[in-house]
Amino acid sequence: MANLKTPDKTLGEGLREIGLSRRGFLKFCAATASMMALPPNLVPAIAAALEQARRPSVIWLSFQECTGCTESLTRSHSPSVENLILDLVSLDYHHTLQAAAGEAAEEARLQAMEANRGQYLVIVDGSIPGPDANPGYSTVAGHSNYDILMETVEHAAAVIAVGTCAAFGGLPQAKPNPTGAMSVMDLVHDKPVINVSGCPPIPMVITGVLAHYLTFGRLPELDAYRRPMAFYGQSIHDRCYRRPFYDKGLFAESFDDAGAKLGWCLYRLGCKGPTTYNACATMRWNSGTSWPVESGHPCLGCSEPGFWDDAGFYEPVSVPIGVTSKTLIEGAAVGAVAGAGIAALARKAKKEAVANRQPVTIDELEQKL
Amino acid sequence: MSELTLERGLAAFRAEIDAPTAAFFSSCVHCGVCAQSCPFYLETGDPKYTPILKLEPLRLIWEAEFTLWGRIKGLLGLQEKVTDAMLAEWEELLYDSCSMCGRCSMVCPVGNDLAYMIRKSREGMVQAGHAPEGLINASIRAVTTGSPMGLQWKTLAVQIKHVEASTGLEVPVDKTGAEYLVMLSSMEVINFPEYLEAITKIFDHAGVTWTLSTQCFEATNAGIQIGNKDIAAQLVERVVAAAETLKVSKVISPECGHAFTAIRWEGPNLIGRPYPFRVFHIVEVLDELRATGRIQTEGKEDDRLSMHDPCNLARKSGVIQQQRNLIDLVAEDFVDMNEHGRFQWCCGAGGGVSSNERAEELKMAAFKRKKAQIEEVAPERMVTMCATCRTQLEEGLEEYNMDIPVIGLTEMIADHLVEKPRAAAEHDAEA
Amino acid sequence: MSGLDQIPVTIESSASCSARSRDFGNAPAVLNQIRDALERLVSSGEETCIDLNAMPFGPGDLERLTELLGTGEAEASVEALGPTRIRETGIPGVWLVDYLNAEGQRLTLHVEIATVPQILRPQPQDLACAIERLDARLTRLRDPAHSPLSS
Amino acid sequence: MSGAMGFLLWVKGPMFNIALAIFAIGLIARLVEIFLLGRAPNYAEPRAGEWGPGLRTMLSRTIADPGTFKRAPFNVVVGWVWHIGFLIALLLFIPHIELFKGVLGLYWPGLPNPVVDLVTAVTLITLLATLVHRLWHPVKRRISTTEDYLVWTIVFMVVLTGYLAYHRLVEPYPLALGMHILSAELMLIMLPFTKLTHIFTAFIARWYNGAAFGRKGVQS
Repeated sequence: MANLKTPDKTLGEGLREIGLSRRGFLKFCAATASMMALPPNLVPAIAAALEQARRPSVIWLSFQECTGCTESLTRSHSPSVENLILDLVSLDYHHTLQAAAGEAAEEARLQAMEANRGQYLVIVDGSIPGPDANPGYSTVAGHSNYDILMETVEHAAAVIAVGTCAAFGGLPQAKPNPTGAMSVMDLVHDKPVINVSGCPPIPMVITGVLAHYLTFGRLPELDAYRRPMAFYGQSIHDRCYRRPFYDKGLFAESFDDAGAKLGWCLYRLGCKGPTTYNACATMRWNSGTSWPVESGHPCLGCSEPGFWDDAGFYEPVSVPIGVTSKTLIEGAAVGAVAGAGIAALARKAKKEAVANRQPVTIDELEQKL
Repeated sequence: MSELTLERGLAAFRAEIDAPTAAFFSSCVHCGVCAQSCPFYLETGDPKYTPILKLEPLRLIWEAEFTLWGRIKGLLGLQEKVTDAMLAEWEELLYDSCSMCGRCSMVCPVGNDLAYMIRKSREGMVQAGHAPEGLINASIRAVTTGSPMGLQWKTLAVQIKHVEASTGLEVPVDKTGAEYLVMLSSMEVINFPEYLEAITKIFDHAGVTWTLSTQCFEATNAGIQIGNKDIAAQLVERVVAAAETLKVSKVISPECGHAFTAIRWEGPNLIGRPYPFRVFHIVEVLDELRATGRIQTEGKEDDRLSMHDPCNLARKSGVIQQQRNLIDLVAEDFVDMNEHGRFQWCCGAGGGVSSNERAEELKMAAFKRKKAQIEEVAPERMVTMCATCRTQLEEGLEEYNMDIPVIGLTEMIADHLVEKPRAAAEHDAEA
Repeated sequence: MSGLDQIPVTIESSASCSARSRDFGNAPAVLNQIRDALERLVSSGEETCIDLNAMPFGPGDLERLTELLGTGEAEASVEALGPTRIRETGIPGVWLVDYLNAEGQRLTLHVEIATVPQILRPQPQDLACAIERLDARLTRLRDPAHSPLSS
Repeated sequence: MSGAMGFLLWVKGPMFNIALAIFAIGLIARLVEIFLLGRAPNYAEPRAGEWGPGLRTMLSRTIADPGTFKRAPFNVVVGWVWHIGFLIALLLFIPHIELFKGVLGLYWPGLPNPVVDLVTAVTLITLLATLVHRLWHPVKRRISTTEDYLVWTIVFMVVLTGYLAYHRLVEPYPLALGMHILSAELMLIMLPFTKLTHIFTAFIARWYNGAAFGRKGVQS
């Protein structure tokens, strides 16, 4: 982390320098394409682009978070490629990983910002107590998260919000949101913000986004929640290998019934796959070993806004939130009172009509002839 | 001097709304199936005769005053109001084009009893001064003279003399303690005097004690047809008073549909108390006599006969099998219409339509449905048991040049009585 | 601690463990994709590469696919950034290319429909300096001062 | 939070509660309005009881008499098909059963999704047919009010959005599902104040009809 200036060497030159053969480079590109969820026929284009790419400076800010996102990234199990990607960025500031501490650490951040003004990337994990919240809920070196964020992003090229907390507020923002937590995109409006949501995000997705930036020098195509389409373009449900069981109407109804053992759809056990957009079904976890649904557990929907405040992890998608028959009963009670009121009015009017009724007489009828 | 006003009309509509009415209006989905059961719509093809549409004034009052949403709409000024002009427009729909046959009540998929609500709507119409002239006149005559046609006892007395002369039997009048008080309809007395002769013979044959009452002989009720409780109750009270005076235990309603509805079903509610006697239609009484073997007949009609069920008797009172039992006794070739009994079609004249002169054209249009039914089974003669239906059938068949005579069921039975087994029958009865 | 052994434990037979010998029906779809690619290869020489990592496979699907493809005659290995194992399938022109890292973990798995997989061919840039490199060796051969051979 | 997921959480949460409350208030108010009106005492001697015929009519009116079937076959057949289709989709689709289970605690077996899917498609087609019929048939056109078209629209929207959501024809899915739930909520809100009340009151109406006729000795 000594060299804070972005080197002038291209990525291709750098890789060649560390002794990577052209076949090795090709393999690296194939793995990168896979990681970016791009089709293999783009490998030559990726190779050409990576050949010319330059190493960016990255500042990683951690706010109200659990370090799960960093853990996810650093404990990923195909280190050679992802490490290569990480080695190819200049990670100039990261609380958990940097050797420097105290004022030296903050100095490193300011230096990196100064040296790469307008070009560095900011990665944020964790949500931020908003400008109106008590800043004391989360500070670094006596500065509020909000101030640090705003100061750091001011001259950034782009901001990548890693993890659901940074992307959407996540767990800290769950009701009743005591810290007034906000997401990065709630606060940063004048810089490109990319959300890499998930609790945590799939490590390959984090590096995939970096690789994309590295490869093409620009941000990937984003969805309505500013998530890269390549990873968040399709729902878990649409890519789930258990989907055919949903279509046939075959559901596990408890975690140990015959349906569960046969690998049937987990919709009824609360799977949020239908409303969740992420790449788990294809990228999988733990080096492609498995993913929640494959292990027999419903998707929690961790990459979606408000996932913590949805009806409950084991409530199916169709179940309303916080609604019980109590609402019905209370409504019915009010209705009974209202109905009785209307009926009383009507009965009173009816009674009056009967009491004041004038019998029809022959004379009256005759007048009408 | 008091007069009939919109306010009185609205109050009367209001007073008529009850739980069934509210349930019915809550349920209507505007499917239009009721139109498919209404001869007035089917034979004119004019959608304004759709039964549910005829109830719009009553529905508006229900919505405005009896529902939460209507109250909210009222506060927002969105609720449509019933006006005098509207009622004037609806007069034709509620009277001229509705015989209250109740067929729509039988087919409505959500179960709305539309005829029930037509009856209620007419209460409001009368109070608002929107009843047809023909029915007003009939009501005035009924109240003032005792008969909607202005008929008086002296006319009936002449008939009685004729009957006694031709049968050699006594027609009992004002006989206290007789079993049955026989009521008549003016139309029978004028158009179908055969009826009186027929029951005289049958009751003599069966050994039934009966009587007419000089105090009241008229069973029809113009108040029911125009739709006014006050007049209807007055007329019912006369029947009840006559029955109580003569201490009879049973009252016989004549061959007239609405008269039966009036004294059998509405009467006790109009006067607000149960009767001290029971009420039967003549057909019910005859079938009872048949069942107990008190009527012995001989010979059978051999021409092809079919039958018209009066709406008030069949669909609206459940007398359906009795007339078939009786006709089987005296007819060899009886054929029922395709839709009969509770699903029969109205002749078009009921519900006051026949007393409403200006509805003549609609009445004859509605008859076409009956005509089509008759043509389907092609009988040589028609049998019925309601003077209004019978008149309508005769007029209608003549209008369309169909040579199909119409006869009353009671007369037909009387024609086939065994001449001399009277002593034996009496003996049996006593045994 | 003694409470632990009170928890009832049942061991279920492997038959009820469903992940084995069962697939979720994704293999045939990929086979059809391979067939289309083969047709293109035969008619126009166009090569295709399919990333099996991007397939929403369920447990057993991949095994079923490789089983259906079978094993061919050729096998190769490339040592660069960890091993890459190349295997011809029972269908000529259809190759399985398994990219592994130094620890033997899979980076990605491709099906290549080509006469020879991309990674086995010398790279154009390498080919460009091949003569140069060979010339250097020839020079060395003529100049005994530079033996022994090494690259 | 905004966007499709925010919308979905809103319709699943606060909006659902609002809709359910309005539905409960309106429906109970309507039922109380009806029953508190009561009926006048009936002094006429009955031929038969009211309960038996009333209960029978509650069921028997579901099937049209042969004459009506002949005269209005479209009404009868299309009405039947779409009502049954709607009920199957509402009550036997597994996600809906989960909803009932979540709110009422009651549940029952469902049908396989492809069956419900087919039924839904048929329901959509028949609903369109009812609209065409309403616009075309002179009686229906004459008696139709704004409310009829409004109710048709909401019912159609409920089925259509459900169909679109199931087939994931609208992206993102939370938006599709949210629109479906919102349509259903609007229907729930409108139910007690429009002719949709017949879902409940038709059975009351049928009972009164059956009772009135039954008392007079006729099974209506």
